[in-house]
Amino acid sequence: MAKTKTGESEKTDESDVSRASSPPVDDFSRDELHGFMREMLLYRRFEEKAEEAYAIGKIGGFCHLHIGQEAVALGFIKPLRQDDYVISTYREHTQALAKGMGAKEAMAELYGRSDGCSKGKGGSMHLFDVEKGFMGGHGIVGAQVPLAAGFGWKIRYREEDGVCVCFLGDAAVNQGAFHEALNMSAVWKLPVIYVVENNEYGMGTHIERVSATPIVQRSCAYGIPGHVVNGQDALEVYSFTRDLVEEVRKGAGPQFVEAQTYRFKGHSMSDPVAGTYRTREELDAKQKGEDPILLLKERLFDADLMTQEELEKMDAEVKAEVGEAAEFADGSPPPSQDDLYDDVYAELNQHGRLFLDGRER
Amino acid sequence: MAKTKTGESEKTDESDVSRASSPPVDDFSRDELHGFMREMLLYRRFEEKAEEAYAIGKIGGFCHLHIGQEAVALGFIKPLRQDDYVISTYREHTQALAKGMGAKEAMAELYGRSDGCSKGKGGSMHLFDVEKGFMGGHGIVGAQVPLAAGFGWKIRYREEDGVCVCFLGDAAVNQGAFHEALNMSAVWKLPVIYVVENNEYGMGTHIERVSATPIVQRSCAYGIPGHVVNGQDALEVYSFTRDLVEEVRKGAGPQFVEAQTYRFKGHSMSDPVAGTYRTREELDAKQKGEDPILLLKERLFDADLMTQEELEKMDAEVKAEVGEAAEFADGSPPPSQDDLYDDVYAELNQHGRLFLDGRER
Amino acid sequence: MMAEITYREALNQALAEEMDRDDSVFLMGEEVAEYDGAYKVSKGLLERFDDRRVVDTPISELGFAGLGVGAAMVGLRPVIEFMTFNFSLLALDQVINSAAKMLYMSGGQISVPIVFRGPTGAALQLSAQHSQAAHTWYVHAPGVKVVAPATPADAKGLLKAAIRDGDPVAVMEGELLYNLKGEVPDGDHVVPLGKAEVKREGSDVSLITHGAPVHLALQAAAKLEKEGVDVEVLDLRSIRPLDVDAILETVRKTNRAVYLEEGWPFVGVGTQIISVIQEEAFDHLDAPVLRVTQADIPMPYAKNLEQLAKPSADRVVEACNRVLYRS
Amino acid sequence: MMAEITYREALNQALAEEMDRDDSVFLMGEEVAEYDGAYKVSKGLLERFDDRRVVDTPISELGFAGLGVGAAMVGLRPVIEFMTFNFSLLALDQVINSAAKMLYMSGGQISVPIVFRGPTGAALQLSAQHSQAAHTWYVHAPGVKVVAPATPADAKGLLKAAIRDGDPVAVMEGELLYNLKGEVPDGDHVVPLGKAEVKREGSDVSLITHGAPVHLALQAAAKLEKEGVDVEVLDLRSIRPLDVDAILETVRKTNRAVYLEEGWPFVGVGTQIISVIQEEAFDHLDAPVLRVTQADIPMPYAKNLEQLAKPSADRVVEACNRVLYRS
Ligand SMILES: Cc1ncc(C[n+]2csc(CCOP(=O)(O)OP(=O)(O)O)c2C)c(N)n1
Ligand SMILES: Cc1ncc(C[n+]2csc(CCOP(=O)(O)OP(=O)(O)O)c2C)c(N)n1
Ligand SMILES: [Mg+2]
Ligand SMILES: [Mg+2]
Repeated sequence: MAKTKTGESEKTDESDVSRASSPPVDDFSRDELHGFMREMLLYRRFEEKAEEAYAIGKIGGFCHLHIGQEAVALGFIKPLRQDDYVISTYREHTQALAKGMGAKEAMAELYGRSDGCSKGKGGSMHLFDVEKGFMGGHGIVGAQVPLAAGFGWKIRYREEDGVCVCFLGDAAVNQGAFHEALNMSAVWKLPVIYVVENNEYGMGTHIERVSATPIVQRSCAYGIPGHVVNGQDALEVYSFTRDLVEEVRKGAGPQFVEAQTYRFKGHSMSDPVAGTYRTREELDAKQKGEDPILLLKERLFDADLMTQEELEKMDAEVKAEVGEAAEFADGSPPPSQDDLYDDVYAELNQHGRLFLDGRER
Repeated sequence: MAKTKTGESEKTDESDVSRASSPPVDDFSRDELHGFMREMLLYRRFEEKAEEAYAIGKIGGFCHLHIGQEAVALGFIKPLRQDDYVISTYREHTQALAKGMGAKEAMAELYGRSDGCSKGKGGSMHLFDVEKGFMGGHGIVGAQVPLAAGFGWKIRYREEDGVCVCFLGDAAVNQGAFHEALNMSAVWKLPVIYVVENNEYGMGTHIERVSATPIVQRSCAYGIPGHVVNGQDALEVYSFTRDLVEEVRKGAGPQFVEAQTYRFKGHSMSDPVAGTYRTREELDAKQKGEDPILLLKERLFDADLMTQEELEKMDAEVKAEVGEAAEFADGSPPPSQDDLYDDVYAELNQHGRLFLDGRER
Repeated sequence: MMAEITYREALNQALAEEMDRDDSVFLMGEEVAEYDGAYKVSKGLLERFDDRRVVDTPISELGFAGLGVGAAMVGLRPVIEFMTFNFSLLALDQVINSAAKMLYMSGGQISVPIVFRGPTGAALQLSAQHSQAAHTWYVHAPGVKVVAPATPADAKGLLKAAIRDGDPVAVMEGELLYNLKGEVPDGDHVVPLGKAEVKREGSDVSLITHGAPVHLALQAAAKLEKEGVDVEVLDLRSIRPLDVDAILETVRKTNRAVYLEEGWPFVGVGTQIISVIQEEAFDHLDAPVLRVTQADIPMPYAKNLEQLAKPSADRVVEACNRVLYRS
Repeated sequence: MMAEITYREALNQALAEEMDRDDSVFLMGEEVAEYDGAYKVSKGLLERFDDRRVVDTPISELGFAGLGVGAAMVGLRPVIEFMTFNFSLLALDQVINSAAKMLYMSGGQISVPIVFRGPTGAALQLSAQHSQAAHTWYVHAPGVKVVAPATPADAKGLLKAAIRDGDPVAVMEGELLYNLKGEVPDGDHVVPLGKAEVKREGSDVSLITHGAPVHLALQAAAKLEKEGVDVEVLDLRSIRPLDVDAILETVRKTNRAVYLEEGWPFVGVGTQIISVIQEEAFDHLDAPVLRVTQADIPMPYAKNLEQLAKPSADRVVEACNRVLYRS
């Protein structure tokens, strides 16, 4: 059953909004279900490893963990094809993994090493894997939304049947870029699924302090269908997305989804996990009752589709994989100094000077 | 009765939207009604004079006429107090007059003369009269919307009971600034009435080609009450606004109004009046059936509240006033060259150089 | 062979030819399709191509600039028209933070072959918000290229080069140039980015400029000729890449230079050129390099003030005389 | 009397004191209230004042910058915090087209006494989109004033002056300076806009800079002292208004200058300073003025590349040596 929050449901104009519901486990094969669990464990362990590495200075800068929100990545991305596009924010590690980026290249990027997916030039906020259709990793709140519309534009322009999934945060809906892109998507019927990961906070600000209406209501202004899903229920998100993607492939046009979720860690590594803008109790309750991995585990255990031993084995495998990724990252050399000026321009023109700093390169 | 357009009404989500209706003429005194007529004639004749002056090179640059939309200016502004704020676009001549700017200062500004309201520095797009609460005259589409929110913010900050009326065009709703300002207005319950003058076109683009939903539907995203008024019916706009302003004074928060209207002239002086993006027939029909001055005239004549002679006398007076304004403008000297560098900064600091062009001033 | 056409037609030809050549090129912006463009640069293109290739947008500069960047990231070649570059301040975040940085932050995976084009600089009496030169805001960030054609031939040739280039290129046109006529070579006329052109040879002083003021420079040079001063006029054409060699060459030849531009002085393009000159040709300078720019004020509406605020031939003459110590 | 406090505390004091002094002053921005500010500059202000005076906003930079401009137009004195100036590119239209031009286009009727403040420049490994200096974009347009305090005393004094000023002032802080400690005079310490400060006297070469790199300049000067080179360090503090007298004075004294800045070179602030120097002190220059800037590239994430891309003391030393023809 879709998660409904008190307060929100009253304010929501229900007419245009669909609420997803959780499918029975037997909609999925055992293998599929095990695959889902393994994926989410991988995301979780990957980020826990990143957290460790950050603490000892192997990772620098901003690092935003997605822990608690894994089901959103899994459910919205796994139903996609490789040639579909995914684009996201600075909180994109797990989404990159979900779209097929190797844990090694991802971790090496966090470490700022030459074997990182972006050669160490992008870092945690700018993971890219074009081959896999993972289009980044963007740091300006809301700026990825028009880019997503551009991918949708290209799909339509080329008369392809791909789709683009664009992730954004709940606080990003207040950016002008969001508004402009959604309107254009509606006017041109672009095949883009906008997924707001509503984790209730933009940094330390609760969504209700900066938005006058529930997130899902934002799409009414553009006539874009709005949907609400329980972002903690992997199966719900997955089955909802699988169906929605097919509709969009067939020409249903843009879609707007509020995925109700929660972030278990601080906004970034420097942000306290709880105690200031949210209470420890609130966090504890969420971690106990709404951990997407625990929720899936319960359902699988209840249905006798997974045993404790299987889970432990899986977790050990995943941990080993993540450990290897960290070793790989650690062993990867930093980018060569000779690369400093590479990748600024794709084309070095025959005439004139492009770099005006007077330095040798 | 409110004007309803086919097509739009089907798409509109009616639930949150109010539609104004036209009051009987006897809601108004004879003097009031004559006053309305005189005002609208003034706006019309003023702009016709400007058109003439433009043709002979007395006015330069961009000049956007409001002809056809006069009832919107009258009806939304006349119910206001002097200390209420009005802010608008580059198509603001009649609104400036409605808020109390003298025709002389307005015309002199169009002529670029020193007695213009903005000393000749602003021109047609930048009429300002702070004393009268007319806050411009802004040329970047949508940019006045956050400014209006700022006026509303100040009213709330000072615990005053003023209101701000902010005019924008139908095409301006697709600007990010609009979105951001409306959301903030809703969150902070600012006393601002946003009036979209829906004249169906942004330059040569019909609104339906660039907006997926009817204008009034835009406010649903912010939970701001939406209203539709027939912008050609002066009495409807006036009585609607009079009531709404009182509600806003009492704390009703932001309001969003779609005023359905039509522009009788080209977008600016260089734009053909019809024949390209709209047909001559469409224009003719509007001019015949929806001229706000003719519509008011009919009602007054029908109710025996005005005679042809009275109207002609009034028109002659107004023409004389406008003629004087043009003479005044023509006789006003151009700004002094000595003023070139004035008004760039309010405060010339004691130290350092503010102007870096190396020129003498 | 040459044909005499307007700057507007030259741009139009460039667009049409490139769209013919490459299906991934499309034009998007406000009023570009059904209205034929606010300044009619795209006249007839909707008819010749269709509404897939020539696209009217909502007034959403940030949004459609970003949409264009997205489309370029996945292999299209968008030409984004800003009705004027004044409005593109709204889109600057997408130009700088997305277009300019994408290739670098993706470790070389994603190039952004996009063109942003439209008029910039002051036209006539359009007042403060509609009269400014946008060059500084665009050239500051590495990752963007910027050109400023002054003639029909360069308009065509540089726009074609910009469309073919693999990076974001801003093509800054002059509103007052659209009606200017000039000879344009027939056929596939491409002017490479990064090549300045000596528009007039001279030996006494180098007058360096870009964009619309090239014509003012030539006027001033004609005036100075009568005074016996032989001015070399160098048109940068491209601002980034910058033809430093051409700049140094003319300065080494005349030993004196004036920079003329239509924009504001504070960190104007001229400051960069001066920095290059004095860094690399210091010993060749017989006088400081002076600048003639717009007055350091928002543009006034009144005709007389506007004229005063804009660079004038007289002020260029005066600056040239000053670097020649003739006044 | 002096107290040693951090740059962050100094800004906090300035805000608190000005808000105490004048009820029309309020602080608005993302996370400034309940979260005490992303960088804790506004710590405790919500408690001390209230949510009328200290206001958390949605992530709507263009919108709340514009709202602030509107509020300033009608008599309030908003202090708008950009979480960082990187995000203020989104708001630039309101800064330039509304704030900077309002007084002029209204013929002197409407002044806009607003402060835009926040950190700018690169911190540590924040990568391309979060590491850039915004000065050039702000100083280009007349109508805006820009200051860049480098010390706690200047942070307090310039922010207070900015809040009291009648025009839009951008106060560009340094993220890496917030923890810097320094002496700040007690009481109503105001540093006038437009006054540079010699941070170190010297006779051989003038090292001119603004903002965070002042400290790098002092480091480099210390290194050079060991080599027997006596460097004068001039901290501009204000970029607009610009203390041209102080610039000319130091250059006339040493006859050599280097400009150091954290931003990109192309039309960086240094190009303007060079232009002024060579226009007005040409005959005093014994060498070209060199610049040390960020590499002309988007900022890379990897630590080693980032270090290479940023200006370093070694590069400053090298530039000083070069203008002294010592290398
Ligand atoms: C335009 C812009 N403004 C501000 C920031 C700083 N910032 C980074 S993340 C963030 C909060 C975003 O919250 P939300 O959209 O809910 O996403 P979440 O972090 O919760 O995933 C802010 C304010 C930014 N990166 N870009
Ligand atoms: C940001 C911006 N983009 C483009 C323009 C050019 N422009 C001026 S008016 C206009 C059309 C506006 O239409 P609408 O909002 O419907 O107002 P109307 O002119 O019909 O009153 C355009 C595109 C501008 N001034 N500002
Ligand atoms: Mg959030
Ligand atoms: Mg319109």
